[in-house]
Amino acid sequence: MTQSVVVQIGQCGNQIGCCFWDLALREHAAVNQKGIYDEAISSFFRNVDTRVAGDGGSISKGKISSLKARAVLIDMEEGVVNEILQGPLRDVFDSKQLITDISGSGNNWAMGHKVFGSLYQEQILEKLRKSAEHCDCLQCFFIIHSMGGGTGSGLGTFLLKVLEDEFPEVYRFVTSIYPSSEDDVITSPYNSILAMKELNEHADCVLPIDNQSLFDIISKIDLVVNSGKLDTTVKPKSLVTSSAGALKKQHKKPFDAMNNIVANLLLNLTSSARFEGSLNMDLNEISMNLVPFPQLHYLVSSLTPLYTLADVNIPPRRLDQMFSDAFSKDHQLMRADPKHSLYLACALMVRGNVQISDLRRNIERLKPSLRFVSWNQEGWKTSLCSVPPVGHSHSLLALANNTCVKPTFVELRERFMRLYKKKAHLHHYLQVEGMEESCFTEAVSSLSALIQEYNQLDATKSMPVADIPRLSIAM
Amino acid sequence: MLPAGCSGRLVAELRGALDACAERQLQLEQSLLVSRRLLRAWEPAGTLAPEPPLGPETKEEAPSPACTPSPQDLKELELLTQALEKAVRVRKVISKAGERDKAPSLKSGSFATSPGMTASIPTRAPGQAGSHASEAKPTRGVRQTTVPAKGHPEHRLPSEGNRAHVGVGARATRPGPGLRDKHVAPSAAPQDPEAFTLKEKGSLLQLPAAFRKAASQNSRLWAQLSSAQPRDSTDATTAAKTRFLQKMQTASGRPWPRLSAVEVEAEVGRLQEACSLLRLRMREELSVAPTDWMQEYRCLLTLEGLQAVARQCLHRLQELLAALAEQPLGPCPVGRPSRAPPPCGDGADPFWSPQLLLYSSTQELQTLVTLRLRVAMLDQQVHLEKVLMAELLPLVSSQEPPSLALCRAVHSLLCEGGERFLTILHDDPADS
Amino acid sequence: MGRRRRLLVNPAAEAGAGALPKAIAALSRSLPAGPSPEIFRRAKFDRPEAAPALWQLLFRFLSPRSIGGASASLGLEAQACLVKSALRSQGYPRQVLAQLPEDGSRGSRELLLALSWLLARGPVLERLLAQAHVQLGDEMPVCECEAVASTGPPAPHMEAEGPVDIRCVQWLMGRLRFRWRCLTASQQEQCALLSKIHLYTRGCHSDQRLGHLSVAETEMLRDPEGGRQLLRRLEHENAGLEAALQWRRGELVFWRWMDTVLGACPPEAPAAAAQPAFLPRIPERGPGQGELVARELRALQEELCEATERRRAAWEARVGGQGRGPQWSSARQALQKAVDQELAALQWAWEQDRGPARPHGPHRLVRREDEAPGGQDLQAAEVIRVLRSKEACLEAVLRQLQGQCRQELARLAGALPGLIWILPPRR
Amino acid sequence: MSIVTVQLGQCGNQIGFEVFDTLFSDSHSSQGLCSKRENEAYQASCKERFFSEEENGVPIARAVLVDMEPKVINQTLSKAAQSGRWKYGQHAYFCQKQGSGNNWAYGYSVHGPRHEESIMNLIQKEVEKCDSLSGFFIIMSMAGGTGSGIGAFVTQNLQDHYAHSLKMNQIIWPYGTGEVIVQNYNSILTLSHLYRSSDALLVHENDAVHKICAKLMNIKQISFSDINQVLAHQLGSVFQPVYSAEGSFHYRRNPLGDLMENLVPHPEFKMLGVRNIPQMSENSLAYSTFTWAGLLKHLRQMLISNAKMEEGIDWQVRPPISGLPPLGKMPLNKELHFNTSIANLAILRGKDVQSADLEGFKDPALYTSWLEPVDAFNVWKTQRAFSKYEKSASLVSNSQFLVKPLDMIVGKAWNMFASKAYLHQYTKFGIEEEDFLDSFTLLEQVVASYYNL
Repeated sequence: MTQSVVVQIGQCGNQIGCCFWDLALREHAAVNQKGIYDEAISSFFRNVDTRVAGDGGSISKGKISSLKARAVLIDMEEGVVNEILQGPLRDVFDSKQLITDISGSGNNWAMGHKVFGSLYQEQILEKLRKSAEHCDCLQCFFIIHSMGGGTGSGLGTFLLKVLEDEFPEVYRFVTSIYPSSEDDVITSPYNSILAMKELNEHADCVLPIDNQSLFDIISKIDLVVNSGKLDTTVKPKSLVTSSAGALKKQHKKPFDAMNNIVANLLLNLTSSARFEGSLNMDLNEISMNLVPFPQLHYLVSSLTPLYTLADVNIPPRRLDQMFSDAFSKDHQLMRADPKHSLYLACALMVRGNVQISDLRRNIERLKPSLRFVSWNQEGWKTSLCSVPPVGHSHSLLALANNTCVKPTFVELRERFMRLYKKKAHLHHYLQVEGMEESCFTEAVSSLSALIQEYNQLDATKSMPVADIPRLSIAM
Repeated sequence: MLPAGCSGRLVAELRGALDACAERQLQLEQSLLVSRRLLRAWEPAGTLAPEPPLGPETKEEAPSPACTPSPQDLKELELLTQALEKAVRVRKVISKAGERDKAPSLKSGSFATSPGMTASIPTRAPGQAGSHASEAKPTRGVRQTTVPAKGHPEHRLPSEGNRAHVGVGARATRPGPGLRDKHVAPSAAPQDPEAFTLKEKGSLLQLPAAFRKAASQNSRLWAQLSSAQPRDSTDATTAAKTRFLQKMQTASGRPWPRLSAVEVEAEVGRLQEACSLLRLRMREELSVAPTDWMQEYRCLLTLEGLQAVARQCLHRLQELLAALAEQPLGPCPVGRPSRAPPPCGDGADPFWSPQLLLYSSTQELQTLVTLRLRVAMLDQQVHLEKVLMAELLPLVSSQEPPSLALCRAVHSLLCEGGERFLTILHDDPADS
Repeated sequence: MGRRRRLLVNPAAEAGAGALPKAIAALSRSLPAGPSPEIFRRAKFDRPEAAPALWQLLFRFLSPRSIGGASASLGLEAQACLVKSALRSQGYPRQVLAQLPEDGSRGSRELLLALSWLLARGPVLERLLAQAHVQLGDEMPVCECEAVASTGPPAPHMEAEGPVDIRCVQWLMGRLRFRWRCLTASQQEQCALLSKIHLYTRGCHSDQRLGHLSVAETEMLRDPEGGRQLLRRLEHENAGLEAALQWRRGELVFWRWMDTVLGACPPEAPAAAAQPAFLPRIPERGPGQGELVARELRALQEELCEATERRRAAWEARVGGQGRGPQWSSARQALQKAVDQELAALQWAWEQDRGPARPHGPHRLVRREDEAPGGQDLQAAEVIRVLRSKEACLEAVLRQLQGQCRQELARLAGALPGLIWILPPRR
Repeated sequence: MSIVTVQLGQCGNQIGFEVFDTLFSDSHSSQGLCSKRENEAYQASCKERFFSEEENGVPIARAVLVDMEPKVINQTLSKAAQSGRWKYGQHAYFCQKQGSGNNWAYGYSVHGPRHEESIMNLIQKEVEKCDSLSGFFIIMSMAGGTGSGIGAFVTQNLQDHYAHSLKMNQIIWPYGTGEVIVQNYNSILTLSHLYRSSDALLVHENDAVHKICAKLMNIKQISFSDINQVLAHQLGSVFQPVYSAEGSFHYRRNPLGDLMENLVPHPEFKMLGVRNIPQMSENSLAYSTFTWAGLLKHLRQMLISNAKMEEGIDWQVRPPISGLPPLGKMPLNKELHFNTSIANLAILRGKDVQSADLEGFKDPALYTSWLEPVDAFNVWKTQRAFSKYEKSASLVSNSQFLVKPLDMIVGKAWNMFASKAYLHQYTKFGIEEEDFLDSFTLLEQVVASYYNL
């Protein structure tokens, strides 16, 4: 079995990460009730004998002693990380996994990327190497960060390059939180566009998520739950967004619920690699199947159901609803409408008591309403994992490589151009050593090239699907 | 479709080759059957499948094969020896009993003349430790009979895999029809009980005296027949034969042929081998770069020599072909073409000779046999290649334009041994 | 046994009256299922009733594996046809034979002559006996000449088929490949089993040289009925062998008799006058084969010529400036001698294979793990070595032929515009 | 003679297990409807072929398990061990930590060569356990990365190391849609490579088997395990012992060799399919009776109308009137949907099997013009019943049945190839455009050859 290391950077990254570790522990605790350290757990956790000092205490078999997250926590402020270390998850991390500073990046990509990048490069590398040493087959780095800020965006994308150089064979899956248009960080368009260039070049897969969509989803759930309509059927604590005992605090801390959704996304993404199933899907299969061209590696995700009915023996009708939801605009973790855009490829990762025939039936049902690129008319990748998420009988994660990501990028570019035309705040960036105007122009043309690629694909949408002439056998 | 003549020839050639192969396979299967049957009963843990029943049903179970494929050489031998020893004891018991009582089961006398039958069964009595291998286990599912024997507190003697109970000692049996094969006609082999003595030490098993006698006589006669041959060559008989042959030739009114077709063939075959040997030698010579002038000169001499030899060969061949051309050719009779043997020991020692071929391991034997088959196969392949070339190449080149399907098939058959095939594409896919 | 021995002729009586009948009787007895002596007598007078038996006998002499079941089923006509063809290709001089009707309705004297001709030419009798030899040991031929030669007579189902598609030829070729592979697998198994039997019966044979039992011997112990049959067959063979020896001693008188038979024949008409309706064909390795070999040889000669020229030029260039003293001349002679010897050895390699130097024919397999230097016994390793070189030779020949075909077809492909030939990838 | 099975990848290992389980249960079932003695001979023959020495009385499958990630192998090994009836060899498996990620190139050019020695050693050990080796089954899917890529690599190695032994690849043909996106690429690479190194490709179509589960077995929620069981049943129905000849009481020793000699001698036609009848759920079976005439009539129509199961057969399809000369390149609109055979092998098992009349399969109109039925059709029989069916028949065919699916796969892959999509994933591991082109060329030829029968 392979292992993955989570690198959480910046405030946003660490908050989501924290949620993720909480849920991951719960999930494994639910599946693995004997408390034996098994391969499934090993993919995200080390088992450490705490009585042994230093790092020598890894235990590969037997009872769970003390689990340590395979994670590296990076922030250039101390606040969030300190909170984590004082919270319930403090035992899962140790100080050797942390890198913090006190000054912060000041919402400046250049600070994070250029200044802290070179300052902390060695230290980051050392922690990464250490975490890699604890794995016997490191398969993937999950990088969690935001695009709008300074640390997550700047240092996070700096890290990508470091990883690529140091661990060329290990996948880099990036969960990027895109700023909403009403973002309070004024430089977020700059930061995002500068970061996009790095994502284009150094990531294997990017799961773009925007805060606005998460917020909308939460609001909708609240509406449903609080309307009382589902009171009799909704199982308590069955919401994907619920973390134990946090239910009542939802209104006060909407970010918690939002982070929870992202954390669930990561869990479901890796479930088929961790647990048994009749149709496994390893992490390396994701990029293999969903990334037809190196640059087009942005995958729009949707997660259903977000709550579950009290009755576990759902009728097929409900099961089918789960599939339908996954393609609806409302369930995307990004403001996008895949149904009315062009699919390059699509993955359906199913968990729980669902059989191949259910999967096939739904694909057949949904196919007519979806548009696939001419050369990939049957671009479906599926997996069946027999272990459902905690509290659910089944779930579905859909990953779409779809041109529907384009509007977000276009909008981002517009916001960037509005600022850039006025050269607003530019000096904050240019005063950083190594930062030049060309960085901005290159970044924006990189994004434009990406948008252009999506445009070209979209253009084929209206063209009739014609087979390319095949090799002609003369007998 | 191929032309009729070509079809007929090729199909006949191939069917001939197939039949020859099938015949070999059949012979092999028969001998395999014998070997498997022999081994089945005494192999401690044969993985061999028992043959389905041929005889009548009995309550007995067929020996269910247990498995230990690795023959623990010495142990096996020891087991066999023990089985043989036992067989002798059993025989004695039976023959004594047979004198007293003409009960059918005992009268059968089967053991008296065929200890090997029981000998071939390993007896691994659970109670018997020591000499037996530790991994020894009782052959499951085998009906076993108990033989009281001196020296051995209790031996369990499994009856032969297939057929009836053979009751010995305390346990009497019904005579099954299967016993029939265990009878030995008294007339065929003199019933000399001592013929089967098993030396206490050295475990020498003797074949029946009649057989040994016949066998030794056989080899003596063959030796005589072989040795008589050369001595004859000077005497009057040979002269008479020669005279007869000459007379016949003269009486036929035809000139004495220089060589018969068969001889020409053999000679041509030899020249062909010469050609390949020369070629090998040439390649060898050209593959090494000479390091000093001596070597260089030697190489030059060798090449010149080879050239001279090749010239001689070619000359000889042309003579042969000329000789052959004088003989009229007739139409080919219907039927499969016959093939002359390759020039191996052509008429060298036509008789059976009792020479030995020593091998040291199963693997060596397998290598040898595989190689032998491979050579035969290659020889056939070369032959077929030539026939196919002769029939198909003219066909392909005479067509205008040639059928591409035919070209492809011919290419596959002639250039790829029929195993792979080529593809012919139109240059521009848009054309079609 | 004793009964048989009494039948042995007393050499002293050989010249006496009744010698001829005795000799013929011996001949008849030595032939497995041979015709009665009476047939010979009738053949002398060209009696038609003797013809069928003689056709059959000749057929057995001339077909390589006549003992097998397949040929027995052949009709007399087919047999006769094959006999004619085989005799012709062996250079049988009398053309009358070729004109004989194949229904066996007459010509017994001609057939007697043909039979005698075969007997006079070589040890056919002995070869026939050897073919029918009862195998006691686990015999294995160490070469493949017999197996290859024994393609056998035409099978009955061989009536002319209509034209076939070349794919059918490919199909049959493929089947052949599979059969060889199955054969190889079965042979491997057979080796494993034989080896086991040999191992398990080690020390059980009275003949120290052998040490272990063979399958036939083991079976005799296990299966008395089979053993009895084996013994009977062995005794039968011995009788045949004795008769053959007896024939050897008395055959002179037969040849004298045959002279008179030949004398009684009318001389043959001149060949041209009586051109037969058709002559049996010359077997395949005839002209076609000869041409092929000639072509191979010519190609070889060209290659050699070219190579020699190149080497000579190199040599001239190297020694051009150097003087050549007497020392050189002696070295040169020595070299020449060495090369001549080497080439003579090479030549001998293909010329001598008439002789017994190359392992040939069936041998009794004996498993012996201790590598005792075994006198005249053949070692498997030695046979393997010979076979390997044979294999290499044949592979080279095959490759060369295939290369020739490739060139031929490539030429053809070059002449077809607008097409691309994509060859299977070489592995 | 024995057959060594190599199970590769998730699919290969899951199916391999079901195959051995089916073989074992059938040979040990009491439902054989034959004498005890005969049953024992049947059992022994099956065992010689597929199982090796017993360890504490538990037979061991002659199999090597290969996967690049451990989950499935662990599951398969323990399932077999838990059955308590048979098991896998203790060390007869090879796995790594990380799969091939659906990338044929990764399996073929990275995993394959890297683990060549270990895998070949395991196979060698298994081969050494056989007194006599007939050949190999290589069970693999062609859509994924490990089964397909390493499968092709291993087959090639087997061809190099065991040239005389026979190699039959059990190919799992993916659903037309929805398993792996790059399945068409992986498939053409697999098929073209196997065409060079394997002797026969026995193809099992997921779509067809899925339908059997739904229609004949009446399974509502079909799982992979259901599918694999049907597939194992089909394989068992072919390779369980049969008599060597009409009237013989010996079991055929080398069915693999006999099958291949009869069905796949031509280098361009190596793809085989199995059809069998009857197939139904246990419940329905109790209410059904069969006659040989009925079964064979259905089976024949399944063959000529290219139906994969006995339900929904198109009875309108008739063989073309013989005697019409074939007109070169015309086959697409040939008789309506008539499935031309090259060669067929029928395997009949069960009661009164001697009485079965197979004349219907000897009609020359069923076959390509260039082979006579005498060369093209063969029958194997045994009166021992298979599985729970009193009478059952299977048909292994080399026919046009796969032309359409193959043509589809090649066409889809070609479309993708023309847009160069996903190619970077392959070139990364040394499979270049040139290799793709070679594969396309070969398979286009195969398609054309089958079309032009």
